[in-house]
Amino acid sequence: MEFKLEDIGEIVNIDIIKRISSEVALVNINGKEYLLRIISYDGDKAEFILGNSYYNVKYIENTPTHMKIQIIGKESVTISKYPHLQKIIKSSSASLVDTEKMLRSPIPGRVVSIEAKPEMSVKKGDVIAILESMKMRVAIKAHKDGVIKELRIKEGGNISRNDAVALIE
Amino acid sequence: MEFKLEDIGEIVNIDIIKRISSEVALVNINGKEYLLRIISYDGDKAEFILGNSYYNVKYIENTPTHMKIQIIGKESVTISKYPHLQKIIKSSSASLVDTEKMLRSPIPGRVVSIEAKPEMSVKKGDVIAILESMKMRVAIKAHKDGVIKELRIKEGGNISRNDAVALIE
Amino acid sequence: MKIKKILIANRGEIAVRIIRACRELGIKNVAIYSDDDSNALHVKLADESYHIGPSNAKESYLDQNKIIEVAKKSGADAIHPGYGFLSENAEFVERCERSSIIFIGPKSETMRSSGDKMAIKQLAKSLGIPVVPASDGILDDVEKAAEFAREFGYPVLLKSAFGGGGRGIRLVQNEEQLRQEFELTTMEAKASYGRAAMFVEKYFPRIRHIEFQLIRDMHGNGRYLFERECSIQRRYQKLIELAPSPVIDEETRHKIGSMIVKLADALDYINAGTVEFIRDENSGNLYLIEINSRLQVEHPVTEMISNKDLLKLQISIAAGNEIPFKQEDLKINGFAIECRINAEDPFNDFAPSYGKVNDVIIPHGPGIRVDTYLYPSCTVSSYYDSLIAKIISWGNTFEESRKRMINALNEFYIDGIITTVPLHKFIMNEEAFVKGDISTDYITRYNIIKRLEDGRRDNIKMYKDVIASACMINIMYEGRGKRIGVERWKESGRFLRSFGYGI
Amino acid sequence: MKIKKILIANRGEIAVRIIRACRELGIKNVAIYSDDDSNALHVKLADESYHIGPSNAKESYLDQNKIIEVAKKSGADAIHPGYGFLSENAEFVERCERSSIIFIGPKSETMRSSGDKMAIKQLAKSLGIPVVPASDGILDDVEKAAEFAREFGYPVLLKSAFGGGGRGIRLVQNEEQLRQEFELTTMEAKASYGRAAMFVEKYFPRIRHIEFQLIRDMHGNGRYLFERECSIQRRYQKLIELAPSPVIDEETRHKIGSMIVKLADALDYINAGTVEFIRDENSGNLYLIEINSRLQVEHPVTEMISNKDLLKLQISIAAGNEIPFKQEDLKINGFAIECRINAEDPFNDFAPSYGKVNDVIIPHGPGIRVDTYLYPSCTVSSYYDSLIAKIISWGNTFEESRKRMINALNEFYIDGIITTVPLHKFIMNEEAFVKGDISTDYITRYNIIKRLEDGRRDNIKMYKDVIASACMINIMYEGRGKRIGVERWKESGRFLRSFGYGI
Repeated sequence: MEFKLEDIGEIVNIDIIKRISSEVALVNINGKEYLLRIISYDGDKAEFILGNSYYNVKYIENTPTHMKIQIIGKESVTISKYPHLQKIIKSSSASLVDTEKMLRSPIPGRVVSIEAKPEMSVKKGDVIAILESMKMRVAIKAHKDGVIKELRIKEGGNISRNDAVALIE
Repeated sequence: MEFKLEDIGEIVNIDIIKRISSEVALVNINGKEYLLRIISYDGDKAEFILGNSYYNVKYIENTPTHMKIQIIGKESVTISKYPHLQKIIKSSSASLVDTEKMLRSPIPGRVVSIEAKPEMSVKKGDVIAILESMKMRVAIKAHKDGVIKELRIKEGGNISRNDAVALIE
Repeated sequence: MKIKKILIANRGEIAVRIIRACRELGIKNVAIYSDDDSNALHVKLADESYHIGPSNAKESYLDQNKIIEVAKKSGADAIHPGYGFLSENAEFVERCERSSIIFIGPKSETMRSSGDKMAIKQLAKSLGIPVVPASDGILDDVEKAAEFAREFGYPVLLKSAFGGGGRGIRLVQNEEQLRQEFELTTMEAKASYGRAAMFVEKYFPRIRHIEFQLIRDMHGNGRYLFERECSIQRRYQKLIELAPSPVIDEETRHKIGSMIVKLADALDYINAGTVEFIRDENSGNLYLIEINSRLQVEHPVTEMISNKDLLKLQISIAAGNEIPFKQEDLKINGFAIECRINAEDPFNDFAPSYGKVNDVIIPHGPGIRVDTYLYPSCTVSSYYDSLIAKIISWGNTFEESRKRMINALNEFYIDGIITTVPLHKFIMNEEAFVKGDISTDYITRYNIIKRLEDGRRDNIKMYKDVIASACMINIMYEGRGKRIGVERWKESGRFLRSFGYGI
Repeated sequence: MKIKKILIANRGEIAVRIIRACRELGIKNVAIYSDDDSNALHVKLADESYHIGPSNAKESYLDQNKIIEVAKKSGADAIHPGYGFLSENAEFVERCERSSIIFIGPKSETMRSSGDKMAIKQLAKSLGIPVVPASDGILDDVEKAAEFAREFGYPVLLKSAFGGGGRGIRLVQNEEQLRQEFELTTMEAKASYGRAAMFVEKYFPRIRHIEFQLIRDMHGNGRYLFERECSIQRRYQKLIELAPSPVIDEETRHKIGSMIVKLADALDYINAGTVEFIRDENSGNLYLIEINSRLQVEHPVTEMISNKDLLKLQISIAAGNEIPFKQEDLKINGFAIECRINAEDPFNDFAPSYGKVNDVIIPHGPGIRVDTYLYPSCTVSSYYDSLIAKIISWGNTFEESRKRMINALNEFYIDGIITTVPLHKFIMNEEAFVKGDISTDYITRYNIIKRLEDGRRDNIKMYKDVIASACMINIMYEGRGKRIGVERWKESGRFLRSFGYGI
């Protein structure tokens, strides 16, 4: 199997050399051999001992092509599955670009004010709305140049992380 | 509703006087009025504010006639539901007595030794088996006088709390 | 003790802290809570809890009417305000006074005078306490401004009396620039307010923030409980506090400490307070900037090195008792560090993070104390500030304290919320911090955020193998419809693992 | 420091404690674990973890071959044995010595001599340390026995050299009884062993158990870290420990402390150890009974009052370093209490309780430290002892420490396991305990278990209304097929409660 660690742009290979017992296997990671002992798995989390160290990993996001995981006590990482396959899809498909028109909120919060209007021209970095969350005010900024086609938020409303804010074309 | 607190042999009455909102009610407990605000309920646990104090209650055991609950941070209590109804059932039914022939283990553990044999006569308090658990040795004693009809445990085996140990008739 | 029941006009970790102090003193305690806090730890721990309104603080924790009403209804004879919310609101203190409820803090009158920064500086000056060199009061004349600037030496800060929160402050390098800026700023101010109203203040290129803990009782006994070093800040928010300060020697400590006790005498200041100073890193001189007339977030570091319980002292003083120790009985014992753990993402411009917490493991161990409102399955509300826990470490030396803090940060685990723990881990191991080379511009000067992000990339590289293993395990199970392959627990009391997927 | 990697030959809270010390010292650590412990906290926290065998300790934590093998495989240059298991096994120490692995504890030779109680008492006596008055060695002659008995005064204890664990000990009230019992006992012993082999020992009707903490390095520096009072016991198991002891004055502390340092010199004792004494409550005299050549469970109370880290000291001494402080540098600071929380049911003859822990909240707050292996969703194994947590409270005074302990006991919450917390709560509030009137028979003398049970009935009465409410809420939902009526959390970040059932 092959995974791409998006944050550092590196590809890592892992394969099972030998299954030793129901929970222990010998694996090859980037040419190096390790003993992998799985302690538990429950869909959201896995615990295992790799080499001789214990790890607890949480699967924060999981889509057919990407996942975001966190090694407990360490950083979280975004990973692409099947990186070669994706490259092919990406170059042949245009529909993916379409989703990039939507500005999404990077944080959850209450909409304090909306600084943009429909049909307004904006530049990348222009403030579209101000959210309040945990006594902090955070600006949501345009992710690209374009014209506001639609505003999906209203003042005083609550939005979640990744909720649609505005369609910019 | 009426409940009997087995540990102290007292009966307590509770009734709803008035429902104030979806989560708040005025109740009457043994003649005294209280405001009851329910915060959460999930089958095993309930959180509520009675009067003006917060309580967190765990339902440890729950059968159609009995329950054992624990107020978190306080003692656990065994309660009979419908105590009047039960009294009638108890006096008219003999089948309940039957279950009392079975000696059950008060604790979980490993069977270190079995001190009784089938067809042996035992007196209440005689040691039937020795369990080991958490480096402690605990004797399981006969709960009544009688003859051992059957032994349900074997040396070296693990048993859980309330598991059958021996049938004494 | 004439206080029998205390209403806690606050939430979060400080409410929990106050409940613990009440219990030690055998005083009943009353919690209040908003909608979002109905499941909060302070509600669970308090003797009594009253719902006080919607989540918005204006309609709950800041609603003076409701709070006074609950105090009366519950029979509370005192109110502890914690920090933030109504803790420095002189009007609220006055209302408590009128309602014959003991406010655990200074009198309303003292709170008003402590709140007037100009007046406090004047008073301090008259007592011989150094304050930041500045023009005496408001200037409307550019010649006077230039005169002061010459006296202090350039650069200087030119400040508008009508500014606030960083607005209307200009750093001025020479007289020409001073005259230009004075014109510009006074024009704006005159248009709005009818007069120029400017100050000139000496500028220090590099400062530390050092504050002294003060307590004083109704019988005129004032004590200082040493100082805290709060220089590690990000955008004027304190991140890490130390006690004692590594740059304050015994002589300075005693000199400044004695001075602030005199200042408290002059104000007839009662209860706990903090006198804030800046320290010019060139000269090593301290200059008073303001008084905070409440308990500070960072009070635990003082508690750790003085072995005094500030909360219990606050309550005891409010009840009219004398402080039960003399100044000379106080000795600094060891070294304490506090890390403020915020629910913010240090890798995403400190964006707030809130919601349901699944699991949480609060660190423990020798010298570790954690003040927090977190517990498994609690929630972090978006309505209140992002401080979720304070990890405090104590050691005989800075090094021991620092190493224990690193242990604790490594053990801290929370699932569901993003926190600033990685930032604290980075700083605890950062060279300048370890050497004690800190100042209020530490975070920018040493490029901490950027280096933290670079460190993250290095960490990811280091754990490539672990990440690959985790991905592989997940994909194996996803392929089988997310079935759970590892049974965790059986009644027999043992882990039985039946690993369904053939790896 | 010549130690780079330590294998921890233990489990549970002490393994976690050792990991924390290693991390503070920058030493890598290696955990070992049995089947039942594969999910244990020490495995999660350690740098490396090795599976070592089945749950049964004989095949894992007591298997010397496997442990030495893992030490070699992992490249550990030292082994910390914790307490229990192999911690006082001289043979294991010897094997470590032969394998050139540093055993963190005394040398095998010292461990053997410390383990011989008779020899230790002789040595102690020769150094002027008081030991329990007893016949000099073994007696085969009843006349000699009677002579000693007359010397000590009746009653006396008559002990068989072949007994052990309470067997072969008789309390004898007068000479007639002594002669009778001597005949009877020697007859049995002669039949089995060919000789009488009896001791006569002075009997004390009421005693305290007081122990002194000792450390000594390879350079001949010995220090005592004051004493612990461990009198509160149930069936010879310590329940609660205090430091310092309320009955030891500064003079006695220094006198006994200096004596045990001399004893350690005589034994060339290296590392941490404990010298146990009994205190005759009539005379107030202390008598040495034995040496424990390991770290004790209750070491944290000493750490709290001395501000020294015994684990770090142990490792440092084992690495050949000198103890970095003098005896006169040590001062007692405040008062500490430890409650041992066991997974046992105090209302059911202390029956063991184990299995999966669902939720657990470990207390925190000023002066509170908890050493534990518990975390949410962990499991308590039936294979090992029932100690699941040690709550340690510190205060400036006994009272402050006691009140903080009560706070912590009230905050401790565990779901899935029954614990001895109610017993500790009872004792912390019990009159005789509060007054300091304790002794090894405290639990029986003050009828604690019975009174605890009576208190439980009172509590149930007090909470009748709460119990009724809980029952009603449950029945309401049961009637609707257990459907969950209260939604807890919505993405919006607020609790929304839709209460389905019409109350």
